[in-house]
Amino acid sequence: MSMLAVRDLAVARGGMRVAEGISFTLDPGKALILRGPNGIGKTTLLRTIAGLQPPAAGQIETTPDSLAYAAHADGLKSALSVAENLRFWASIFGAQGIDAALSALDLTGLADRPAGTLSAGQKRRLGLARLLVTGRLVWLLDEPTVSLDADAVALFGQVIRAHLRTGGAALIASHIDLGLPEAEMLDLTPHRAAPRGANAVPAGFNEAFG
Amino acid sequence: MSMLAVRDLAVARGGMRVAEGISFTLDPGKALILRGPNGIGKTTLLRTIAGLQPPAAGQIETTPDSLAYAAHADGLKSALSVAENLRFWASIFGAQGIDAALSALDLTGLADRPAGTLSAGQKRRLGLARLLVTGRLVWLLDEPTVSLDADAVALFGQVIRAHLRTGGAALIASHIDLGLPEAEMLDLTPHRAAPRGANAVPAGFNEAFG
Amino acid sequence: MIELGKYAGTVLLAYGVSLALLIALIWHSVARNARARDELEAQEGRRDAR
Amino acid sequence: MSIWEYANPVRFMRSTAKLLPWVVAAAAICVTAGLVWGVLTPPDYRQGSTVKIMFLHVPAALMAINGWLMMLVASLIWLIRRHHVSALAAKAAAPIGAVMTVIALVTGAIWGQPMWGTWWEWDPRLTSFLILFLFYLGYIALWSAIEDPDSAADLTGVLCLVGSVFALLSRYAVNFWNQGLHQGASLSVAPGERMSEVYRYPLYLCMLGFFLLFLALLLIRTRTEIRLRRTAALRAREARR
Amino acid sequence: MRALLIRDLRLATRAGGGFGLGLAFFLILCTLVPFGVGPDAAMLSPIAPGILWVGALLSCLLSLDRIFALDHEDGSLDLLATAPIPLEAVVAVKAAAHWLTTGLPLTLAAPIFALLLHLPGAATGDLVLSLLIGTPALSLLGAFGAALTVGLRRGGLLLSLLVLPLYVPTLIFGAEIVRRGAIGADAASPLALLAGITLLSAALIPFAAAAALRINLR
Amino acid sequence: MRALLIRDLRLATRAGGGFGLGLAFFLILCTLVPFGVGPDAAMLSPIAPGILWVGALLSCLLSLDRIFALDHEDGSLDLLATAPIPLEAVVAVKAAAHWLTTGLPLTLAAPIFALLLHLPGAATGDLVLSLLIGTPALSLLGAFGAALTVGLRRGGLLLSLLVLPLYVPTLIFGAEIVRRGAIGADAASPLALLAGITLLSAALIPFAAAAALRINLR
Ligand code: HEM
Ligand SMILES: Nc1ncnc2c1ncn2[C@@H]1O[C@H](COP(=O)(O)OP(=O)(O)OP(=O)(O)O)[C@@H](O)[C@H]1O
Ligand SMILES: Nc1ncnc2c1ncn2[C@@H]1O[C@H](COP(=O)(O)OP(=O)(O)OP(=O)(O)O)[C@@H](O)[C@H]1O
Ligand SMILES: [Mg+2]
Ligand SMILES: [Mg+2]
Repeated sequence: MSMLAVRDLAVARGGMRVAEGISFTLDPGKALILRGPNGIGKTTLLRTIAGLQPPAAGQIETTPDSLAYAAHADGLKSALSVAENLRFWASIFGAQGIDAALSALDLTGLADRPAGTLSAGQKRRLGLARLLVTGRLVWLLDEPTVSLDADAVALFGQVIRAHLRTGGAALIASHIDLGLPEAEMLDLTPHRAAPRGANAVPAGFNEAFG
Repeated sequence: MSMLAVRDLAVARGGMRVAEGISFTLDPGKALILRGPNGIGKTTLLRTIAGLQPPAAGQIETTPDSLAYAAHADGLKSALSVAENLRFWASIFGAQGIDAALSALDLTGLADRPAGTLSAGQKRRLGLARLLVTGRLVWLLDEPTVSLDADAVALFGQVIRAHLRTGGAALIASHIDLGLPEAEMLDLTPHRAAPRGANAVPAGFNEAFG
Repeated sequence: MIELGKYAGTVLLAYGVSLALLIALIWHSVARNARARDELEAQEGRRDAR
Repeated sequence: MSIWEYANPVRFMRSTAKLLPWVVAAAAICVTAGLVWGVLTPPDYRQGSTVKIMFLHVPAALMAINGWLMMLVASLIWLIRRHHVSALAAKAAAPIGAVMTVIALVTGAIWGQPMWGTWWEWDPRLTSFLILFLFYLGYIALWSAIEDPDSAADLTGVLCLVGSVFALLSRYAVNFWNQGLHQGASLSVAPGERMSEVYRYPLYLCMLGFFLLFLALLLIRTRTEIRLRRTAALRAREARR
Repeated sequence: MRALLIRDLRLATRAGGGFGLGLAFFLILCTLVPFGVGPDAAMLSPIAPGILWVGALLSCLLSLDRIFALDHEDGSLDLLATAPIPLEAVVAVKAAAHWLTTGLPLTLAAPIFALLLHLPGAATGDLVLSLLIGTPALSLLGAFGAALTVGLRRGGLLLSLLVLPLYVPTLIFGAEIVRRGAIGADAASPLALLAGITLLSAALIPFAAAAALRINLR
Repeated sequence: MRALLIRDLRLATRAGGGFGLGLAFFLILCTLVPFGVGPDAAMLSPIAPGILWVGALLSCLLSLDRIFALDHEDGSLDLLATAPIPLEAVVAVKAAAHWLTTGLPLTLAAPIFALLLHLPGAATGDLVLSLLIGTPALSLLGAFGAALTVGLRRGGLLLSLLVLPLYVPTLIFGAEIVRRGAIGADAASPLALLAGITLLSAALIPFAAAAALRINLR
């Protein structure tokens, strides 16, 4: 059975549909990469699937509590140390140790540094380590490799592969090549809602008045 | 005589020197493009030259009141219209009309729209139109073509060329090709302060204690 | 013995509170100083180790 | 050698390391001796044994004001001559001054209970001490809110200057607002009112002791700040790698 | 849940967390009022209950934006909303953390501030008791206001306007308890009413605030 | 300079600018106090001068972060700092704009609020006069505080802590004028002192605030 199935989904942002007619399924051990130009609605789609906003149309089917979402922002507290930040999310998700996650993303040496003093790439690695302590099977990742250098991108590839091997799945929005040749691609460009101009479909409040 | 001369400049950010040993001169009619990877200190260099922060070492020579700085942020007020925004900066810099600037960046049709309703690229064009009403000769531009589409980049090239023809000069930080083959390049990569490691030079408060 | 009379409570309270505040301040200063010294030594040790 | 040489952190650390034990010892001796002498003084014919509070109250009040003055001077030195140690000294002085202010306020309040029959009175002297405490709080809060140490030193310096002007104005305003109960500066008042010698000498000793205590704490805390800065500088370098 | 509470408390007490600023603001307010009203104890004493309660309310108010705004800015709120604990519990825990770092210290320090305003000594117990019972309601109602305004750029003044009217009943009963205490009257009925308000807020507000948060997040 | 003043006034009065929120806050405060203190006119009347002045001061305080924070966020402040007008003038103009949108409306509306608090009618003129002379100092000192905290994430409560002690002399003289007016005494000397404070602030603060801004911009 697939872990996530999306059928004829339309997503809306700022009162307007941005993308529509999106359908795909995600099976265990598979990764799907979302592509498309800026503003096409990748972030919006991920947020909709994560349950942060309602879909404008269509269905999302998934097992409850199986999704882990990693956004553009990492949700780090700069006053807390790396270990404290990670331990917090671990106890929220009921996981036990954080050592495996720290070492998987090469953060062990930084465990006691306040998160505010990390460089952008290190922060991002900490944000990804959070995924490992959620224990969730389906990862929704929004541009996970932003500000990572080449070595860190390779590390990230390993982490993803390990996750897929253990029966996980991942939906990744990205502009760059992630070094995951086995992953499928989904280009959102053809799904742009009602191609510009006067017949754009309003959503939400505007729908009633449009 | 050159309009801007920088000699052996070192710039600092967050208590550490980021780039040093920078020297160049900028003559009328010339453009100089700054290059270098993220975090090398391009923005810091431009802010230092604009006088917003003191140099860590070295000299900057320039005629007073000859510089116009355009930052990452455009300084637009979303509640004011395009024309009101531009007229404000025009009167701050003592310029008269704004029509030439509006038409140069193809904003005439948008003059009465509140700036908050503009798209990112239109906002950026308005930010560039501000340069024209300053009447300043040396432009310091920080990634001026961010979020501009191809047509707008070409328009920007025309504006720069016109500025150079009338005796102006420009210092431009950019990651992408601006279509200005006549411009010189300055790569900051070799100027990275004390190439990594234990002998990085602290600046400011840290200098005395490091 | 020291003669405090009917104001014994007042005087003792004043001395007690003041000395407690002073001792807290001294303790805080000294402890923070010790912590800063240890951290600096650890940091310098790490640098010299390289 | 110019006196400014001591503003170099390394030299400051080296010379204060030698000086500090002596200051600490002198402070300990003077405070202990002064307070013991003070406690052993006979009760006053009017105030009874509560005069003994004076040996804490007056020196603390004195150092509360002088602490602010010291911060003002150190801030000026930093703003004009850019000596980093003086910026850190100003930072280090603030909590000491604040605690001294609290001691003056608390001992005053405890003293006021038997003397005036109330814990607190909006007397100008007391009120202006309360305001001084607020200024200390604001100064400390601003230091701890700003991350960049250079900006923090500059901004707190500017705050200290402006704050001093307005603290002075507040003093006059408060005097205008309410004429008070508190006694004047009795060490200097008219001969008839002069404080009895029995109290005067132990009081002098306590004042000296509190001054030395202030100095010792100031040195310790300044050294702490220098060490913290140096650690931060080394960390920043390490992060660069 | 416990982890969230501990994290919030830790953040509030670390540098830059703003713990203590609420107390300082309360102190300043209690200092300023006599400057306005005059130094006379006979004048200050009868208005002390009201001023103390209004002061507690205002210093609570000014720290409200800490409840959600920071978590929203750095993205934690998005992540918390997709975490396995219900958003209602998040609201309740965050309101509790706010109370522990604002309302509780205020309650404990109130007797000192009461001295400054010459509150009759007999009323000190009532002051502490009323604050202890009433300030949780302030934190809860404030969390609701903070949830409503979480996405806005400058929510501060708007937040005050939304929340202050909600605070009126709490203020009325709280100050009444202290005033009755000062004249030695029986304060049982306002006490019961105040406790009722707090319980009602505790029962209702988490749901309302969680709904507001869900809307602001999408 | 005139252009800057006009822009700031226009921004304050456009939607979302927050003009009027200060007045609303003042109104709420003036209604809350009787809830706290009790509705008795004999009780309210003597404290009215103080409450009105403290209220004016607080509602001024809450709009202070408007002075520089928004301009800092959207980058205008960087551009203004490199513009041909001195930063001192920018500070002065922005403080003036703040006064025109906060202090002046407050002054004009004060007689109405005075009625709510039963201020003796004879003192209304003094109230307006004292606010007219005193509120410019509040805006100037506030601009200084705003300049000090402009780069900070959550400057709000810290700003209050920094600015309120600076407000003490203004408050004392301002409230004293009204109190003297209420009992029919001569208020010339506090008036002169209040005017002196305003002039002193006008002379000093632009330089201090501009220095603070320069530090925060770098
Ligand atoms: C609660 C707050 C109080 C504060 C902040 C305060 C402040 C001060 C200050 C600043 C001084 C030093 C004056 C000088 O040497 O120029 C002083 C001295 C003194 N105070 Fe207080 N005072 C307080 C309460 C009281 C009370 C309640 C009494 C007793 C009735 C009292 C009695 C004295 C005496 C006897 C001196 C020493 C004489 C002198 O040097 O002026 N004070 N106080
Ligand atoms: N708050 C908002 N109000 C109105 N429109 C918005 C808002 N946020 C985003 N949009 C619009 O919604 C569309 C989709 O945005 P979204 O962030 O999903 O794009 P994206 O594909 O993730 O782009 P990117 O590659 O830049 O991350 C864009 O056209 C954007 O302009
Ligand atoms: N507030 C800050 N505190 C500490 N370090 C900072 C701060 N801001 C920037 N830096 C560091 O200063 C360095 C220079 O930053 P700068 O913004 O000048 O880079 P840049 O060349 O403009 O990069 P980009 O191409 O991303 O714009 C970077 O290494 C950055 O991490
Ligand atoms: Mg996106
Ligand atoms: Mg840059």
